[in-house]
Amino acid sequence: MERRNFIKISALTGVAATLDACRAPDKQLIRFIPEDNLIPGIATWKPGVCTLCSAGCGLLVRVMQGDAEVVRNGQRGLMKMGLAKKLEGSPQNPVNAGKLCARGQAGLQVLYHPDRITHPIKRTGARGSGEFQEISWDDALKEVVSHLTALESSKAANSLAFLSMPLSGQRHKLIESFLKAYGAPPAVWYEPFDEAVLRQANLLSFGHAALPTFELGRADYIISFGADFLGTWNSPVAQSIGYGEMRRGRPGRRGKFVQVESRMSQTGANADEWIACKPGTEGILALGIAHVILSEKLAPQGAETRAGSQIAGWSAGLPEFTPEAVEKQTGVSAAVITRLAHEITQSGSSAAIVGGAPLAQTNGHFNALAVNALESLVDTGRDQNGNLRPILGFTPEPPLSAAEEPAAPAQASFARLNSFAQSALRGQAGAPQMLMLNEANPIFSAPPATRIGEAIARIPYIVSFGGFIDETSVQADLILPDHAPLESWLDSIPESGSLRSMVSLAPPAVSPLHNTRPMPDVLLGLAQQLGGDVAKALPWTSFEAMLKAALVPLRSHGGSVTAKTDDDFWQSMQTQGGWWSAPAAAGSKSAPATLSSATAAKHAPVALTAPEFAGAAGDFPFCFQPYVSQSFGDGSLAHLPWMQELPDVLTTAMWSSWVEINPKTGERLGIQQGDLVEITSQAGSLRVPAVLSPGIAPDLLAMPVGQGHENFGRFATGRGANPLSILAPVAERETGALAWAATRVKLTRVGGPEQAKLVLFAGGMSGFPHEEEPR
Amino acid sequence: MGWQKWLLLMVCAVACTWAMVKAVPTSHAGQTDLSAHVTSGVFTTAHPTAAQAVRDFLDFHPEHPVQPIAYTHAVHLANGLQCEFCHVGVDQGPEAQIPGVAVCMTCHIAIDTDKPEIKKIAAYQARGEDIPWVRVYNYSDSAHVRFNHAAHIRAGVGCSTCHGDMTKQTTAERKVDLNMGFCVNCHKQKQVSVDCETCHF
Amino acid sequence: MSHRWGLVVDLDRCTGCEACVVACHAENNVPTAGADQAARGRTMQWIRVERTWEGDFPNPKVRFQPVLCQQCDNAPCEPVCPTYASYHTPEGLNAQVYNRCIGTRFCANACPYTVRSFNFFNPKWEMPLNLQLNPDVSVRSVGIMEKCTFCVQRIKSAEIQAEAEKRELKDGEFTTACAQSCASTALVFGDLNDPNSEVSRLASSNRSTKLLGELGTKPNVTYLERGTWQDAKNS
Amino acid sequence: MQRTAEQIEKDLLRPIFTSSAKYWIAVSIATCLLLAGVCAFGYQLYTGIGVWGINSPVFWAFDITNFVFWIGISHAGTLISAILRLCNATWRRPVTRCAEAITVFSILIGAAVPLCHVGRPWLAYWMIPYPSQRGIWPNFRSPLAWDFFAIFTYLSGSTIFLYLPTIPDFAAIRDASRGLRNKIYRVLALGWQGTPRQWQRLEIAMHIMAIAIVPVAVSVHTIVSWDFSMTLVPMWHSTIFGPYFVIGAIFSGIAALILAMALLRHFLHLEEYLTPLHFNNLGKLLLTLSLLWFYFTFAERLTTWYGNSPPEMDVFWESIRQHFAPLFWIMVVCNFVIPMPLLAIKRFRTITGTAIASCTVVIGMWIERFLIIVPALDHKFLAFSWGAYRPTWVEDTLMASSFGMMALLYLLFT
Repeated sequence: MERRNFIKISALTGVAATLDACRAPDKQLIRFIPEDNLIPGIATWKPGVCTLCSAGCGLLVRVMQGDAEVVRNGQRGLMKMGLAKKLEGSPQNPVNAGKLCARGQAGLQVLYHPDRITHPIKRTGARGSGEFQEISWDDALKEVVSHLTALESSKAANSLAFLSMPLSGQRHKLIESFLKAYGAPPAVWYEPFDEAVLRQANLLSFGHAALPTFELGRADYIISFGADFLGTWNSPVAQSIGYGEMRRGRPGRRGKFVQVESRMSQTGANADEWIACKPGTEGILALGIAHVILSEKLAPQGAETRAGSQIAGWSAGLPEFTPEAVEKQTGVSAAVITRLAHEITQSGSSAAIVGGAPLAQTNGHFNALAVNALESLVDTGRDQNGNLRPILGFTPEPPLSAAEEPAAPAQASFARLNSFAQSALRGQAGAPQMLMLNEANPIFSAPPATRIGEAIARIPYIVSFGGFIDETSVQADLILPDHAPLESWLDSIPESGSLRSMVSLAPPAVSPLHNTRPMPDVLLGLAQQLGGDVAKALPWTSFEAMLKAALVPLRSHGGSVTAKTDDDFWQSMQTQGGWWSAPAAAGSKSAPATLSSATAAKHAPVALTAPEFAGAAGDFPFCFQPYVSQSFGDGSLAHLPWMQELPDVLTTAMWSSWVEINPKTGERLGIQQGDLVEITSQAGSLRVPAVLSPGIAPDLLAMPVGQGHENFGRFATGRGANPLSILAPVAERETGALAWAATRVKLTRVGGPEQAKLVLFAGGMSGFPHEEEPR
Repeated sequence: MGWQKWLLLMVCAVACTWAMVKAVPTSHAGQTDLSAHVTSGVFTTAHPTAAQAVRDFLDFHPEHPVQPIAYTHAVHLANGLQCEFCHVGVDQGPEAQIPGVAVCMTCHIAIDTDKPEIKKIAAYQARGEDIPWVRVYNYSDSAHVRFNHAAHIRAGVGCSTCHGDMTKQTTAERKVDLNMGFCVNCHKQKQVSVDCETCHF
Repeated sequence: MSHRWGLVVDLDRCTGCEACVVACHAENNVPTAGADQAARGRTMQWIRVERTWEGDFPNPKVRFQPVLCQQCDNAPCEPVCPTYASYHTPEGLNAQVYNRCIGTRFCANACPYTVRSFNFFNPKWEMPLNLQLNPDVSVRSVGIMEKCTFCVQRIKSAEIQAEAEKRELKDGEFTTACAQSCASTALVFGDLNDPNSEVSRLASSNRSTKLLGELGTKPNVTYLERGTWQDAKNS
Repeated sequence: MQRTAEQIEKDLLRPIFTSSAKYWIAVSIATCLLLAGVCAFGYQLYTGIGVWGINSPVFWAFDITNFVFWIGISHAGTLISAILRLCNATWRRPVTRCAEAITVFSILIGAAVPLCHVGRPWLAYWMIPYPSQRGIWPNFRSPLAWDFFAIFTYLSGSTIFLYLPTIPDFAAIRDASRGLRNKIYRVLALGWQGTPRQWQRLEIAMHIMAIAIVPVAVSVHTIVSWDFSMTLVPMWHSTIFGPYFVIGAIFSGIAALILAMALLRHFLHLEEYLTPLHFNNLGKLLLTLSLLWFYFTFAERLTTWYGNSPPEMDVFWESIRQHFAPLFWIMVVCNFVIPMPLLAIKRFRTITGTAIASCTVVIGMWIERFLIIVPALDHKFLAFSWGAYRPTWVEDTLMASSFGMMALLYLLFT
């Protein structure tokens, strides 16, 4: 009898054990009353604005009802709410016309990222230790206000610094006017790859301190000098749309596309003809082509263009740029130069584009002006009526009452950052006492030689608005997490991509998941609490009110939105995702005048300038060229798993960083695919796997930017290396922009694939053992 | 006579398995419920417990789960309410809304406010909470079924075909065993597609 | 009229931007494998952009080619599946019925294009990343083979919509996620049975080829070969 | 000298009633291996088949290799004993029993492997055609479905084939034993009395089975080969796979048989019953098959090389020159270079000689299966998606345990 009981019991326990092994802690969450009444299973499409790069594409956000874990008045719970499920391009939007790039679509993961800061936090540990504790919004704001008032009362209002990624539209205006009213110096807008050089050059050449808009769809011949216009440069989606048209959009007409660069980019890979030229000599090549055109009188239109007048010896036909002379400097054969000149002028409408590495040389300004001059010479396409209608145009400013951009281009962000760092390091009167930080990450993306990290560490009090902990925001004393873009009011004024003047606008697509608050509202709130001039300058109670006040005046300018009343206008502008003017007709602001007008230049013509590099060619035999990553942009998207697992289209590498080496170079130095190599410059050194690529010059090393984060969420931290960390702080001569392609390095093999751990998509399994992931 | 001992052991084991599988309250509630699949902040398709897996494999569902509010379909339908009044969207799209506090209170702000169950609902609303209904009808995720209510209603399939006669039910009961055979038979009778990808994708 | 869904890939337009890859991940709940699994060759991509180098510096040539399930009319993956998890639908799709799949992986071996992805583990989404999951598409679990479905959920909802409005489907009324995101319009999706559809027009171009056509798999995906500047006139 | 029936009986039944320490050690080792395998499988079941080294594009590797290998081994018994029986080779008698046992057991293992290898083993029963509310049947166009039927038929067939001739022996044990054991053997003996009529019936039954089992055996491995040759995969898509696999199967089968016999002979001291004659004859068989195997391998490679279609040549060079070259040449050595002299030269065709030869052949044949599967998969048509394969401990364990299982079953059988 006892035995049987024993058996029963043992059986019971055994079965129980096997069955309820690995039981998960079942969480008992309360349910909140839904804030929106959506119909389950039916998708609603809401407008949005993509903020992941400066192009400012319009979005359609697919919103469906789902159960989300949210925080409402301090309590966690489940709520049926509209959830963004997919990002598509907005079909009406003139820039991206219903299309969206890979990075843009990954914006979804910014919203749902597991490492988002979900509530205000206050530093508890040492600076940069990453030890924070939760703090209520009220206390947090009180703290900020007290610091601000303290500064004011101690007559040190000018020692408030604001460091932010470049913003467009009303956010920009809000911050600037906040600082102005408070009495602080203007904000430090920082991005590692800014276009100051190009804007400066365009101002001189064409009278527009802005990025160009190319109507590639109409082009028969495109010659691009280093511009990755299909991948990362300027407005990639708009340009890709045009490129498709140029290729196969017009039956019987297929444009030719020539790419001039020293490392084959994704764009270059699509070129009909890819021309390798020595780094920094692109401008010389451009003038070489111009020389042939001028001397052989190939151009229908006179050479007396405004852009041309920026180049010394232009009117004389650029005597010193004979193909032979140019061949010596650029390494491109004279025959090719002559042929290009003929091809360009023979085809209907041609365009010359410059961007990327050529502008990031010490002579970037010269390169830009040179290519602009060539552009103005060859871009002589005509429309059906035979009127001159160039491919190049400029997006007119939207007719907003306030906040016109200054005609002169803003100072190069690198220069701004430098002076900011210097003043902080000098630490005398006027040195920043308090820093407001918004999504800029200079500690990661500025060359260490700028000592920006040190400078920021010197600042007594730092408030950060960013939604993520990164290398810079981890230094903050207080973090007031911003909403994710899809949770906030968005507006943007695209600088290029369409020839219509535009303002993109979108209300929040989803209600907030976490206990965060939008940065603009926080600033406005602070303004109210500070009172005085600040409150007067920013009278609005919410960012929405501010947007409305700023944008409703557009109603009088016609354009895409027509409405009886201001409120109707405001509503339909939201539903449409913005306002844009009627299509620009030929002869309007963007039309040929800018190209051909021979108005005298304010600026002395530039003569041939050769690039200079940091580091002697003897000790550092290779030019080092970081490039904007197709997946990570300037590195600010490295925390998104979709982007990490997106194979780089040329090397098929993912979840890692790499350096591209010409196979011959590899052979010479005994470096195999996937080996670990060390790259050393004057400024420092890093270790990274090698990828042998036929698309790069033997004397050049190229490396994508974006990996090598030390503190940027679970997916990016401790992965790969950061090429910006070994850049010498070289500046472009004219504009002071960061010459990120002007560093020389040396290369040595330090290990095999086992150490390098390069993950390639092509070829399946990598040839090295991997530690098992706990699952 | 040792073999009897072993037989007994076997019987016990089987019985226990069965008991466990039946006993453990199901937290399995369709694709959108987080608690179904959450293990330590990671959403995965793995079953949280072995019991869950067995239950899923044997396709067990609780016939009559206990609901937070002792709602009676019978009474409401008798009073002339239509299904889609509360279950919004059932005739427009794939899913049917499970009504929240707001829907109840549209009427019960005035009607039967003194009844205990109504008081409960009012209390929920006062706390800013919604009623944590337990889902009754659903396909297990491993069925990979995509069902569209609206299309079936348009085809003239009555609610009761799949949900039983609600006029005789208090809180919803799983009257009909919605296995694949059930669907396929109906599709065959009505001569509509029985292609797998009509429902499975 | 029954449909025959097809896709045209214009290699002359494709820029290798991989927007289609991310679009597919977002639309179809395709999980990310993570670095370790990726290194083991277990990334899941229903559409991938293949890149081939020809020639050396200074004249390297690169060719981008998006490769997805070719939805063959004569599919090698179908007859080998012992449970009918992989079979041919009346609309000419190679369906993959997840709940019927027992994971023999025979179809993936038989597929000459290697476009089938297998769930070696239960997929994971670090919360709240799971909120991005598309409710119209099942989330596949361990041991299941999956692949491009031509966004069948979009096809179905469009068909149901058209049925509700008692009308025929219009060309371009809906498209696949990859085609929708493709900025240079390299991907065009549509009904090959409709002679006036954009996709039929393109598929009949003189540049059109099939991937591994010599195997006789009769793909419903057509590739338009890259042209050159010279031959532009006669395209 | 003549041995009396009693003595023979005593000798042969000895192991059944008395078991040596060695025996138990062997059993325990085998059991451990088996258990290890079970644990490994449990782990795989719990975490997912990703704990294997398989990946995209190499979706099959050790699993199917083992499957083909064991099904191959299974051709030892039935075929041999059946053929030998049909052509009345008198020396065969002692051999048959071992052979048939090997057959049954290795089929069991071979059948178990595919069940473990699927992604969702708990649904493997969908391979069985049975009426369900779903109204779906297996896909009868799929070679895997054919496999299922072929193997099932072969299993049941060879079980009967093994069982029939054992009936008299069961009877013998029944009469010699008591207690529970007696009960069991009474059931198994089907009331055998040894009357002439029973003997005659048995003989007829055996003949029918012998004739029936040969085509089945041949078909089984032909069908297994169709798993590969029915696809488009380069180097799989081959017409000679049918006979190639059958030959390979018999080849490895006989090798396994010789090994088993050698071991039995050594451990159970059956020197008088398993004489050098048996090994000599089986050795000759093995020799023939080794030659045949070489011919087929050569022919297969030759046709590929001559056909010279690019995708096939990729695999071709991959397997004989590049990544898999070492394995390939080991295989050739094991299956041909070593066995040849050992078996061809009469002086070497001793028990040890044949045993060694069989040993290498068994190894070689396992490698052959591996080389058929993996190189083809990781060099499929599109070079972009080429891959590589490395087994994990789980796969190693499972393979080891399959051998463990074989050993265990065989030990328990003796």
